[in-house]
Amino acid sequence: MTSLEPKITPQLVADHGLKPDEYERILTLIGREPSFTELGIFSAMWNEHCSYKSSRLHLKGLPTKAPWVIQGPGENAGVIDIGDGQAAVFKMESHNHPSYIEPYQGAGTGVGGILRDVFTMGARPIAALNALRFGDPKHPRTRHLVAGVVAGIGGYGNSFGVPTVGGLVGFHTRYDGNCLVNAMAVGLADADKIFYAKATGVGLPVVYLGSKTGRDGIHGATMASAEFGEGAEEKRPTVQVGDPFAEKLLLEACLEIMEAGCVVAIQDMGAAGLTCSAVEMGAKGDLGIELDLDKLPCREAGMSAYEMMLSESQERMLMVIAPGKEAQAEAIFRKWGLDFAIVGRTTDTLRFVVKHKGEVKADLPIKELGDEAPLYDRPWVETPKQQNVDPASLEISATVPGALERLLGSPDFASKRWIWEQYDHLILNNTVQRPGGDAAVVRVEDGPKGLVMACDVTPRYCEADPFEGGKQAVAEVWRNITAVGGKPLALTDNLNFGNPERPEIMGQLVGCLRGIGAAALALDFPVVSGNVSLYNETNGRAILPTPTIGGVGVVADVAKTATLAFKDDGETILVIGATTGWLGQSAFLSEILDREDGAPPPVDLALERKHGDFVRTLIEEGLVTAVHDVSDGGLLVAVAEMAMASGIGATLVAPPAGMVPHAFWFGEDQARYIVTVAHAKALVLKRAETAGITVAKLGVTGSDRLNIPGERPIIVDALRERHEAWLPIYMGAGF
Amino acid sequence: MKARVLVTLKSAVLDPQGKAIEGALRSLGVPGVASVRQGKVFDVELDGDDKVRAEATLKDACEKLLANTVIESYRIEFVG
Amino acid sequence: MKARVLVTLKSAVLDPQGKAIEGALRSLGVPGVASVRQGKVFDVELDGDDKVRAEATLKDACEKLLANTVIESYRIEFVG
Amino acid sequence: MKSAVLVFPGSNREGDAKRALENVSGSRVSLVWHAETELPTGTDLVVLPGGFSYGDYLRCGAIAARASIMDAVRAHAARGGLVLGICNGFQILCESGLLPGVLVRNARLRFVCREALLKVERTDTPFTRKYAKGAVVRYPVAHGEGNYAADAETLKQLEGDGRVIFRYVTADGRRDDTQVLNGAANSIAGIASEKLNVLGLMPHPENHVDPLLGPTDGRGLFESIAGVLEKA
Ligand SMILES: Nc1ncnc2c1ncn2[C@@H]1O[C@H](COP(=O)(O)OP(=O)(O)O)[C@@H](O)[C@H]1O
Ligand SMILES: [Mg+2]
Repeated sequence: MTSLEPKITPQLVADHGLKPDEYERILTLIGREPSFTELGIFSAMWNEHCSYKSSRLHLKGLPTKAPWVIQGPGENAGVIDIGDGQAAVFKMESHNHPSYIEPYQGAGTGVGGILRDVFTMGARPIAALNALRFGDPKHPRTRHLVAGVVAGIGGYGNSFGVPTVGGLVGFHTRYDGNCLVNAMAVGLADADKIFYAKATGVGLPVVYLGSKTGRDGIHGATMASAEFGEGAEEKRPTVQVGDPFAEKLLLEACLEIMEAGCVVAIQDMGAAGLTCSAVEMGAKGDLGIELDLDKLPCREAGMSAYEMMLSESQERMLMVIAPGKEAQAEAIFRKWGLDFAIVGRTTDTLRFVVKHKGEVKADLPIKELGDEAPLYDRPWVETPKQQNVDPASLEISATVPGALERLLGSPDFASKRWIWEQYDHLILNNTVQRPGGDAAVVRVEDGPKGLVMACDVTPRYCEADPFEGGKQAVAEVWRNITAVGGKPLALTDNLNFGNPERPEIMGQLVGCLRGIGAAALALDFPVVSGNVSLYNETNGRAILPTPTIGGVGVVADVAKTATLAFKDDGETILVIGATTGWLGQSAFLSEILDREDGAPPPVDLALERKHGDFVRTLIEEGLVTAVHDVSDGGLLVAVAEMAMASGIGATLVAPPAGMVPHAFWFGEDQARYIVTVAHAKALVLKRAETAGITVAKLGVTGSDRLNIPGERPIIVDALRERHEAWLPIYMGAGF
Repeated sequence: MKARVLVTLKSAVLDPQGKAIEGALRSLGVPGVASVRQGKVFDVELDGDDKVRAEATLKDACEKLLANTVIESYRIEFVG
Repeated sequence: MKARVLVTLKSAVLDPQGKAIEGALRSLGVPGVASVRQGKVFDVELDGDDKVRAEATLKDACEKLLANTVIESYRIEFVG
Repeated sequence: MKSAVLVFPGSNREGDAKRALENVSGSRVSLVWHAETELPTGTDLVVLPGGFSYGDYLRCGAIAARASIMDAVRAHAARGGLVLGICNGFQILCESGLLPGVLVRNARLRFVCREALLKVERTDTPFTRKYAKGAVVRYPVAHGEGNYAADAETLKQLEGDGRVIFRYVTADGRRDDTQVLNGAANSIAGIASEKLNVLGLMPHPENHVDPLLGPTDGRGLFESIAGVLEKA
């Protein structure tokens, strides 16, 4: 059956990213040598990206349940109940490697992929976010990557018609050879109309929908699971080109045929394309699938079965159509100008059979393709703990205002307006809080309910202490959602790490996952979806461990959300949570003193919860006028952000006696928020006292500058100018 | 000196624009068009008239900016 | 049959992309480029091999869709 | 008042336009598919919404401008019916010959989504009568190809006939052609047909009608239309 196909040699097996023992496993499983097409299918199913062979064991420890979770990990996206019969459907996914090779198309198809994951489940995407990490701004490739990735994300999302409402952007030399592009999408569906991949019913048509299949991205999933070497350039021909227009049509057509009751099961074709989607539909439903590749809509002539099975052409879907509904489904697809073809059927054989030109190209046990994928308990070592940094031991020449100005003008803190102005963040007319705040708020239909979304992680913390760093990432997202008044409901994660075959890297993954799990549990913030991206390293140098967390929460009335801008002169500024002046792994240490060391701030999850719940209640009751969480950069950066957003300055208190001023202003103690109060000041203080919550007065709003006792005044407008300047100037120098 | 640079998508790369144009021509009743692929053309005016140098300059321009060599190929032509 | 359609901006029309490219080439240190104007090229595959008919078809395609004749002019070339 | 919002493959702000119209005018709005050949009987206002019809491929608005519904729109406009093209709708109107000129890539070649300040140049049009003369309003823009271009003669004629309805201005309300966010000739953000019944503009009044989401300066445009049609 393999007359025209290459012979299976150890080299060919290795080229497919399969280790000798993995190949042995294949031989045992099927009792014979696989055909070339079958080898391709195994390589797609068993690579890191699809099988999670290095991470699966550790992912099992994550809390995934809550009364409001409708669907946890295991489907295209997670689903949560947001009340009133509605559900939010969301997930985050990486497109790191393709974006490094071709930033515009790589990032664009990343957005396309995650949007598809969401509407595959029957949800209309209502918001998108993205978490981006680039190398040192001085690295010759960085500017090109920033320009391309941002244009690619905008190019896809804007055309598709989803508002891109939030995200994060960071720079660090450890991403020089591997940028990170993590895209998140959030959709809205009726809670009782969610669609799944699980096929049911024997003899039903398997239908192919969307764009035609070309030779794009063959081996893309394998690429995502391999470390970059000097030869990265050679992997170029696999680049996929996104077609947001086709995706928009696919969205409308899919939602229309779902509404018409035509769909039994649906699965998008993402990584590893037709192979992964067909196998998943069958395996989940305990059914076999038989495909006839002669029917497959192809863009190019002479494509082989191997190529068709592994193509990663974008904007495609696979569905099992309800009996007797083919004609209706086809009419809807034709109306939208999309391809529609019956390419196979479900069977009761539990075999995955692929036919092409009268030959059987593959005949494999369908369940085992997924279930029997290798599972590794890779050796790992714990990251050694570091001592905290004693502020008194530091030699600091920068003044407090000088350090603030430098921080706010540095790549990580500088305004990202240049980026989010390239994203349509207003379309659909529901964006209540635009980019630039703690979390995005998007009204649900005509309101008053809204969804609150944020994503975050502090890789420096994760590198120094994976467990605390993992906790902190979850806590910070939870805090961001809380700071606008949202009730955090569930999270999605995107675990970006280096080569898991190295025990130190595996130790980072294990540590971060434990931290994420502990925080998710303590904060009632379960994990409902996610994605793992490993082998992010070049020539043996790994990225910083970067477990990006994306969170979704709900707010009952979008009119009652809080924003971070100061509202008026003469209001009291309070800080909730204790300040010890923790400088280990702080932005201050890294940016001003050029050292990245020490232990990161520990996260007290009980305190996080207590403080967050307190702040949320204050917002709900309208007792606070502005709210901002305190994260990297510490108190003074947070206050400055509140001032810059409003143009209103403040007169601040002196640091407590005995504390190094820089540690007070720039320390990164967790579980803190800054709030302003007007008439309700006494009541808020009383409430805090009753609840046993540490609150300190930080100052009073007013004037056009920030006044700190004993320091020169900082003009808010000048600070804002500096804050806004870095990115446009940096990008302006290039194309 | 005048030159023309043609930048076209490599043959296996999807061309969404070409595809949309094919569809539009069909629905406008223009018959007999089997396929369309869209590319870019740059009409470049160069200083001097040293063709060898001009060619080198344009090659440099293509590699650095005009073409995305990951998915596109380019051709340099001299006009007149 | 293969044909190529070139669509270029009329000379009086402003070309922001060409302008931006000129600037970018300068800042990338590509010397000697006096001006750049960007246009489009369509590689069209046509049924049959009647050149006269093909030319008529393409002219029709240009007038109806491929060129905005208010600002663009077009040229049809046959390849090979 | 009866309005029809057209839907082309790739349109994506049709819902925003419909919602804004319904919100401001209180009347029901129908969506009309591009492949139709007739507008619903009694249509007073046709809206060509924002979005990326046909992916903005070839030239923005080019393929949509040749849709079959566009003949009906031309006939409607010729009868003096109101036509409003927003963003991609403006691009379609230019491509279809209902308005002169063309919209090309932004001068900085980047998509831009932000609030823009616009001077309302005329208040004696069906679209702007509710604004004060010389008012400066704030609408958001969200486009990559909003750079209005036309030959010198066309520009002269547009200016001479007073057909520039909206113009980008700086924060202090001045016109500065060197500072336009997209590079548009004469800082043009919106123009009208000779009879002032067809308006095309790049900014999105429909995204500024709800106080929860930001300024509400866009309401004036929809109130103007509703007022005109009420009287008629
Ligand atoms: N880090 C993770 N945490 C939780 N769930 C995860 C994680 N990584 C992957 N998953 C879940 O595993 C399933 C498979 O993920 P993936 O292969 O990325 O899906 P897809 O093929 O749709 O892109 C999804 O349900 C996803 O949510
Ligand atoms: Mg999926």
